[in-house]
Formats: sequence, C-alpha cells, structure tokens
Amino acid sequence: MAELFVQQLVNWVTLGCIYALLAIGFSLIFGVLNVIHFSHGDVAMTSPFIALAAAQALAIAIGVSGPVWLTVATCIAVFAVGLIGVILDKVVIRRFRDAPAMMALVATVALGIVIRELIRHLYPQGSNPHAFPRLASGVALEIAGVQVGWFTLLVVSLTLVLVVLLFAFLRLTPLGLRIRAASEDRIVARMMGIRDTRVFRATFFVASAIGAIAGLLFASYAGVTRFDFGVMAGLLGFSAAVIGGLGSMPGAILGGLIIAGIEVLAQTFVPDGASYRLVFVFLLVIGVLLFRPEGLLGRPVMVKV
Amino acid sequence: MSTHTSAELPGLGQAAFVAVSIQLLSAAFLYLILKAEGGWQVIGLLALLGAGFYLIEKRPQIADVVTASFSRVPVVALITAVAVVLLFPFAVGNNTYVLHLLIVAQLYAVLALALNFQLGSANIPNFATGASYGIGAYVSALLAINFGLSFWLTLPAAAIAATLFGFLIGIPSMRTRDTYLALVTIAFGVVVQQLLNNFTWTGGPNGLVGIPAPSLFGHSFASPLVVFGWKLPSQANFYYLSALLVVVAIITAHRLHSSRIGLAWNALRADEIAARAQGINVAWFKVLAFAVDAFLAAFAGTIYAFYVSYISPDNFTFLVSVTIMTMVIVGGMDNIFGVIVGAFLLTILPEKLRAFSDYRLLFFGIVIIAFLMIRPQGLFPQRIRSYGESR
Amino acid sequence: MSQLLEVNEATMRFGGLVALNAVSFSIGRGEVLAVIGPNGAGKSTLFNVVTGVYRPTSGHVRFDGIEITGHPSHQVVARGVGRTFQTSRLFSDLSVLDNVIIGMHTRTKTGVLGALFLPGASRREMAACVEKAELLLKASSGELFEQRHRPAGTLAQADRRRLEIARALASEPKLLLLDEPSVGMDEVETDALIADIRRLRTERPELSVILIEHDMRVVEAFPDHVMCVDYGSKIAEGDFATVKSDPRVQEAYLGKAAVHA
Amino acid sequence: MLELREVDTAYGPVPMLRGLSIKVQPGELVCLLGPNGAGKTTTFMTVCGVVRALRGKVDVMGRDMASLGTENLAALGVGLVPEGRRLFPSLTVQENLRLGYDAVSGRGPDFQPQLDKMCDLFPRIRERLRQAAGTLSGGEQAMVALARALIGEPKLVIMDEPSLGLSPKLIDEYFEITSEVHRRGTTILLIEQNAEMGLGIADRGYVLVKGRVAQEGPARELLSSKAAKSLYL
Repeated sequence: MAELFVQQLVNWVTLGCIYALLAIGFSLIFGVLNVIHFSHGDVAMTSPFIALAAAQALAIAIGVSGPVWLTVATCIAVFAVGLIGVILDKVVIRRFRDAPAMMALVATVALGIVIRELIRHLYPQGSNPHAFPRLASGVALEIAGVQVGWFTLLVVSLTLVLVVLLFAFLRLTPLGLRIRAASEDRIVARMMGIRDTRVFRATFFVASAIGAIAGLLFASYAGVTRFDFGVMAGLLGFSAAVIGGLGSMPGAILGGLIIAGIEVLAQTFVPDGASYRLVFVFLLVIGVLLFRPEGLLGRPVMVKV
Repeated sequence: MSTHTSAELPGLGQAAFVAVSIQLLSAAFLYLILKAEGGWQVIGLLALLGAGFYLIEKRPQIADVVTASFSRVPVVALITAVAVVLLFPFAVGNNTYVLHLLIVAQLYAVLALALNFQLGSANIPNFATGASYGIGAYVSALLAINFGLSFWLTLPAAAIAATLFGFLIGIPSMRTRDTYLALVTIAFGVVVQQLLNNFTWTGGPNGLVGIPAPSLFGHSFASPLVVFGWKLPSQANFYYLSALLVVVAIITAHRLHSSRIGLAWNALRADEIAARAQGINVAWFKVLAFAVDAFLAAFAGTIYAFYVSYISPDNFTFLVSVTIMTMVIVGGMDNIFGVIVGAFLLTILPEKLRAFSDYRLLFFGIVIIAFLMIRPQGLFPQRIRSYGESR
Repeated sequence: MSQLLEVNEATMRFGGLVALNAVSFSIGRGEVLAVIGPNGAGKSTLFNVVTGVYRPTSGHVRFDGIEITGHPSHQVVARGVGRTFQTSRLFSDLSVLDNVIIGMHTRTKTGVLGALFLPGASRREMAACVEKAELLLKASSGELFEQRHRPAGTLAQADRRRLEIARALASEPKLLLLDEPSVGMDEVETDALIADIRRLRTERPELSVILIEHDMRVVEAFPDHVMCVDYGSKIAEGDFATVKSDPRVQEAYLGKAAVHA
Repeated sequence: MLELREVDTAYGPVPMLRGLSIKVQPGELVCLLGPNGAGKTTTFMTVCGVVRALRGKVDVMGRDMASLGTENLAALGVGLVPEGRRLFPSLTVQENLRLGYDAVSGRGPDFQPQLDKMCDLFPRIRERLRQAAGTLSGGEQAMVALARALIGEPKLVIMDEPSLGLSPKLIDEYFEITSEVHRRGTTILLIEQNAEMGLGIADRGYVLVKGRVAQEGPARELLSSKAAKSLYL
C-alpha cells in the first residue's frame, strides 16, 4: 500500500511539474497580452523535434553524439522555440490583441493546426511517432521500496530552478518589472516609457522557452513524441492555467499540480481510470469555473457600470 | 455594415432577371467546383470567387441591387431556389462522391446555423457544438439499434436529449464569460467525446455500426431514388432529406432572428449591461442560445448517423467544433446566408484540396488565420434589419 | 399620498469604501428630481442601487408600493423604471429602430416556441413594435426618425442622447432615470435637451424623472426638487435656490475659501 | 513647453474637445478647470498621445504628438499623474516609484537618493515602500502617484484630477506639496475640478466648458471673477 502510494506520488510530482511549466506559459502570455495563445501547447511540443533534428545535425556535421551533445541539442531547441514564439507573436498573435476574445481563440487554434502540419511535413516521416530519449536515466534513490529515477529528480529540480529563475526575473530585473507593469495597466505602462513591443518580445521568448522545456520533459517522460501531442499538452496546460487563475504564476503551478493529481488519482483508484482520466480532469475544470469563475488564485473581474 | 439606401428600386422584370441569374450562376459555380479535378481548376475557381468579393467590396451598389432585386420578387427567387435544389442531383448524375459532399455540406450548414444563434447573434462562445451533434447522432443511433425505433421517432428524441445537454452547458454561462466560458464549453466537449469513447454501450472507440437506413412510405433510403424514370443513386434520398433540414434550419433561424428573441440576443451581444437595463433576462437568454444550438445540431447528428450508418467518437471531436465555429466566422456572424456559404466553402474546399494531397490541413489553417486578419467581419457581414421598407 | 419611489437609508459599501451612506429620498408621480454633487460623490451608485444593478449593503428601495430592494435589473425595468447611462450605451451595431424595439422587451412576450410555431403572432407583435417605435422616434425628433435605419453607432451625439431616452421610454416607464444626459453636449445641444425633457413632461404628466446633472443650466430648468450628495451622503435637499445657497453645497463644489471670499 | 492649438478629439462618435487651445510656458503652474464632462480627462489623454487629435496640433516639449508615441514622453522629461492614480496595484510602492524614475531618467544611478528625497517629501510613503500599491489607502495612493511622476525630476508634470476622492485635509496637504514642487522650478499643468484649490496655487488658469476654453487669465482674477463660481452653481 505504502509502495503504491509513493509510486503514485512520484508520478504525480513528475506530471504535475510538466503541466505547471506548460501552464506558466499560458498564464504569462495572457497576463501581458490578454490573449489566449491556444497554440502554446503546439509551440512547446515542437521542441522535441527540434532537439532530435539538432542532435542529428550535430552527429552528421561534427560527428559527435552522446549525452553531452544531446544536452547541447536540447539547449538549441529551447532557444529556437523561444524565437519561434517571438516570431509567431509578431506575425500573428499580436494582431488579435484588441480583437474579440473569440477571434483570438479561433486564430490561435488554427495556428496550432498550422504548426502541427508544419512539423508533419518538414520533419522526415513527421506523421509517425518518434522515439525520444530519457534525458536522464538510472535510479537515484529508493523511498519505501520505490525506485525514484534520476529523471524524476531532473524534472522536479529543473522545475524548481525554472520557477525560481522566473520569479527572480520578474521580481528583480528591470525587464521583469516592466513586464509586470505592462500586464497590469498597458496605458499607464506606456506613460512610464515602457515599450509594448519589447515587453511582448521578452514575454513570448520566456514563455515559449519554458514551454519548450516542458515539451522536452513531456516527450522524455513518454519516451516518444508525435506531431499532434501539442493538442492535449495545450488543453491540459491551458486548463491548469485557468484553474489556477489566468495571469497568476503561483496559480499556474497549483493548477498543474491539481490536474496531474486528478489524473493520477483516477488512474489509481477508479476501475479503468486511465481511459477516463480526461473526463475527470475536465469535470474538475467545469466545477472550478462554476464556483470560482476567476480561477483559484485569480483576481475577480469587476464589471464597471 | 450596410446602411439602408432604397433610392432606386429595380423594375420587376429586371429584378426577376437579376435574382434568377444570380441563383443560376451560383448553382453553376457550385457545380463547377464540385466537379473540378486537379488543383489548378480549384485555384482558378477560387480566384474567380475572390475577384467577385473584391468587386462587391469596391462597388457596394452591386450588393444593394442584388438584395433589392431579391426582395422585389421573393416568389420568383423562391421558386428558382427550390428548382435549383430539386434539380441539382439530376445535373450531378451518378457521381455519388459529389452527392456525398453536398450532404455533408448541408449538414454542416445546419450545424453552422445552429451555432450562429450563439456565436453570431449573441456572441457567446461554444466549442461544444460538436458534442451536441454527437449526442444527437448517438441517441438516435442507440434508439434505432437497441429498440428498433424508426428514424422519424428518433429525430425528436435526439433533439430533446441534446437540448437538455444544451441547457446543462448553458448554465455555466450565467457565471463565466469569454475565455473562461470558452474553456467550460471545451471541457464539456472533451468530456462528452471521451465518454462516448469509453462507455461500452456506445461501442467505445469502435463506435456504433449497422444503423438501419430510414424509410418513408415503404421507400428505403438505402435504395436508389427513381423519379419519372430518372434513377438517382441512394445518396439522393439523404440529399433531399438534408436539404429539407437546411430549409427547416433557415426558417428557424429567420423566425428567431426577426422576433424579439433575436433582438434580445443582439442586444446582449452589443452591451450586456445596457441589455439588462432594457429588462432582458440576460442569464436566461444565454442559456436559451445554448439550448437552441444543441436542438438544431441534434437533427444534423441524427441524419448523419442514419446516412453513414456508422458513427464513432472521432466524428465529434474538438476539431469538429472548431471547424463549425470557423464556418460561422468566415461566412459572416449573424448572417444566415453567409453562414451557409461559409459551411459549403469550408466543407468542399478541404476535400477539393486533396489535389494537394497532404497539404490541405496546412492550407486550411493558413486560410483561417489570414481570414481573421484580413476580413474579420466575414464574407457576408451582418445586415441591419429592414422591416418591410416598401411602406 | 404614497410616493412612487422611496429610498430609505440606502448604504452601499465596496470593500472599505462607502459609496453611499444612508441616503434617503423619495419622488412622487410626475415630479422631477435633480441630483447634483461633485465627481465621485456616489450619484451613479444611487442609480445602480435603484435599478438593481447593485444590491445595497443595507437600506430599502420601494417602487410603486412594492419592495424592490435587490431585485434583478430586468425585473425592476419590467415594473416601470427606465434609465439611460452616463456613457451612452446604445446597441451601436443595431439600427436606431431596433434599439427602440429592444426597449419594448418587457412589453412584448413572444417566446422561442411562439416565434417558431406562431410566426404570424410574432410578426404582428414586431409590426406593432415598429409602429410604436416610429411614433416614439418621430415624437423625439424628425431628424432621428429619418435616420431610423442607420446603425445607432453612426449617430451624432445629440441624436444618441435622444435615442437613449426614446429607448428608455419604450418600456413605458413610470420613472425615468437620466444619468448626466448633457455630457459631451455643447450649449445648443444642451438647450435642445432641456426642451426635450420639458416636452416629455407635458406629453407624459404622470412620468417621474430623476436627473443626475453637472450642468447647472439643466438643473436650473427643473428647479423644484434638487438633492445634493457628497462623499456618498445627502448634504442638502430642496428647491434649486435653497440648495445652491446652502454653504455645505458651496463648499462641496468650490472649497471652503471660495465660499467665504 | 506644452501647447494645444485648435484641437478636436472624439471618443468614437462622441465629440469631446472642440477647438481647444491652451498653452503652458516654462516655469508656470497652469490650472485647467472644468465641470464633469467638460473634456478634462480627454485633454490629459490627448496631451499624452493616448487619444489622437482629429484636428489641430499638440506640442509637448517642442515635439509634435502626432508622431510621438506615449512611451516616448517620459524620456523628454514629462511626469504624468493619470486620473484615479492608476498605480500598478500588485507592484510594491518602491517598484512603482522605480518605474517612474526609470521612465524619466533612463535607469540612471541615482534612484536611492531620489527615493529618499520622495520619502522626505511624502513621509507617509516611507514605511509603505515594500507594500503592494493596491493595498494603500486612497490618500496614500495619491501621494505615491505624485511621487512616481516627480521622482525622475521631470521638467513638466501633468496631473489629472489629483484631488478626486481625497478628504479635505489631504487635499490641502496635496496642494501644498504641488505648490512646493512648482516653487522649486517644475512646470505644472494641473487639471482640476476643485476651482478654489486649483486656482489657489496656480499662476494662470483656463476654464474648460464643453470641450473648449470659456475663460482664461491669471489665477487670482479667475478666482475673484465669480466666473468659476457660476460655472458650477
């Protein structure tokens, strides 16, 4: 019993961290642009493909491979995805900033289609699943008879580091301060000499790069990546962000943990729970929004008469 | 947005000529694009369409003359329309693929009209129209398979079930808005789809097979349709059935649009607080929009189930809901005609783009984004109500 | 004689902020009450409490002999309270005519089933609405009537204000609340507004009007019953001359020194 | 330093300014008075470049606002106090001030001394520096908003109805500080509803009615002319 409990706890933490990283991107972008970037999940899931391609390119070009060079390839992927985010913002998303919410939503859903199709066509045999290596393997420690892998530790520590870095960036750097100011009141931010374009660029880079890391971890966790993983990654990440309260960083983390928790609970305690996990997840989403429409840690929206 | 100018009324003969020739031209265009094979033909036809819209955009008088003509000779226009719809399968002949496309397009037109009550009239997002569609299909299929109920009886049963679902997903709309409401509907859509995928009595991922074909006055819809010695493929049965449903949907849409209900929806779309100050029970009208949407979608679902005789959860995914939504936006929110055009265009286009084999989804996505950027008001923007201006 | 509207000790708090502090007043049938007070004094909050947009933290609102405290807005409108908004809130993408017809929402009754299965009745109802709306518009101004098929968003400011009043009248209110109708108007337009309200009073002697105003020329035109609020409290009430000369009112507007200068 | 010539603006179809002309010379404290709805906030937003002039010319610090974005104003030495303070509510007081400082002086090195200066000018702020601005009382928020505009030592400060919602005692305090800032050489455009307070510290005044200037002149004259009084009552 204790074994099962610890095993599920490990699963929960691993999955929860990945969802939280995805949710942070949604929340960050919404907070600054007030736009739901529905294709954020797809952007994030491009990273395993870019990493694989980069690893291959490295192998061919300079004849190196192995864990060190895989790490280099993942770094390249993270940076590249950050740039992709910036470009998508400039070309598409920013234009929907002042459009009705519905338009932005549909446009970014369509953008997701485009991204998935591009992966499918640009990546060799893009329609097929591709094996993705564990970024860390081996058993790190044993708790109550359960083996905890280095991968789990990597996910948890990477998440912690990223969250701390993100908080430090937002709280302590001038650019972070500007991002927070612009997300609160765009007009006054401009009166304070803050340039929208820079803020948007930085936000998209950071959000997409964090998403890329989540994408790499997700593919590594599943051992495989596919061009359409972004759909579910996006839905779950978005749900986590909304449950936590869009625009709230702690909320995004909380939302990620809750969603992963429901999934793990359903799989453990409900017969055939694995196939019903999404049902439970989205029933929870509905429930939370019914009773706290602004999300758990979100600010209530006041309608002014 | 068009402002009303009824300065010069076209003469009767001229109006009849314009109305008839416009409809015949449209039918011919539809025929050509359905028959087109090879990418360049499709692209050529699309370019023609684009040029047409460019012309209308540059010279709005053309659109005014056309609408004035139609309202001048409504009976002539109606007779032409009925004739075109009735005779179209004869022109198509034995090409069952084209008939299939037309049936699907008509069902999507009904779905788009259903969603239009919400998205167009009241500007309430709903990413669960696909789920209502699925509930309609599954309820009627299950009733037919398990209880041997006839198609004509499952139709209302499915509609009632879906309407109840519509009320259910409408309830959160009283408390949530915009993005949050969109997520609630997405969540409902995923839940329904996942349940259909997992329950054993819905056949799980394999779905339901062997849905019996409907019959009317002893004529089975699975057998060819023979009219005055002309033999049409069995698809023609469903073509006429779905055409009839489109007519019902148009009448429903028109009646609601021109009643105080449509006005109330428009009011809460424009300004919810002001709508409340006019005595409109905003919460109720929002829920109502969900219910009407689901009601009509269920009809489309039922016909679809009996037409293909095989349904699976894959037919009713989130992406289906997004497609319906796109049809409404591309066609023109709150414009009945525009929404139908949007549905036809977006059903037929991806099929025809099979010419580009694999690239059609990519193209589809790019078209949607480009559309939202360049012409967010849709092909046919909403029109100001006119109230029989002849007085 | 019972009053049409009685507000008793209405208090409205938002968090720590007291927007209304135990305000009481009443208005009889056919009367005009002008509410004045500096910016942010709580005048609009008062309207929102009366019309059910806010539920007062404490206190009571009675209208036409019935307690309506905290009733939802659409029910309050149905009982006979029409209002306009400080920032004009027209349905700008709908025609002028449609705006007025929507105002008749509480006086019409077709439901979904009625619209679908009794199209004749629904059409007759709408036709009657069109006729009534056209009469209302004609009475309001010929110019507005001429523009009845244009989107309301394209109207000029004076016509917008007229349309908003016409829309409020369409619900056949017993009480009309006008929230700063003269905002954004120049002198000529303001004079026209005063004339409009006067005409309304002669045409509908039973109609009561509460007017929030900053433009004292408008208040001067309806001087019988004026109330001044400041910091959420009623500080003076009476005819315009009395209120105007009340030292607390002068202070509220001009500051202490100017009053004694 | 600031000039509006024959400016028209509108919110959508609603005209707000009708040929407004005002001028602020270096070193002046000019008060723009007017009742609600006269177009005061629109004037502020037009000067800031948030609302574009449909007609006429807006010059700030010798630059044409038609081509200058709002975000470039601060670097020219313009401090802004928008209506309703509009602090960034979840940012701390110090962060709010930091933004104000960076805006005008381009992240110069003197933030700490300037911060101390502001704390001397507004003693209530000092113990609130680490608090989220949204949790302050209305009076404190008003002070922070003013400090945020002043901390970069701008040459021109534009304030929109700073006294709104303040208690009479705080209003006195507020205007005293404003007057003091002016005496130290800062040019100020004060947009106000409160005639007595505004004109009490101003050099010159404009009375804005229905989007245009109804009266202008030295503050003393305007105050005694009863014109201001007749404007309201």
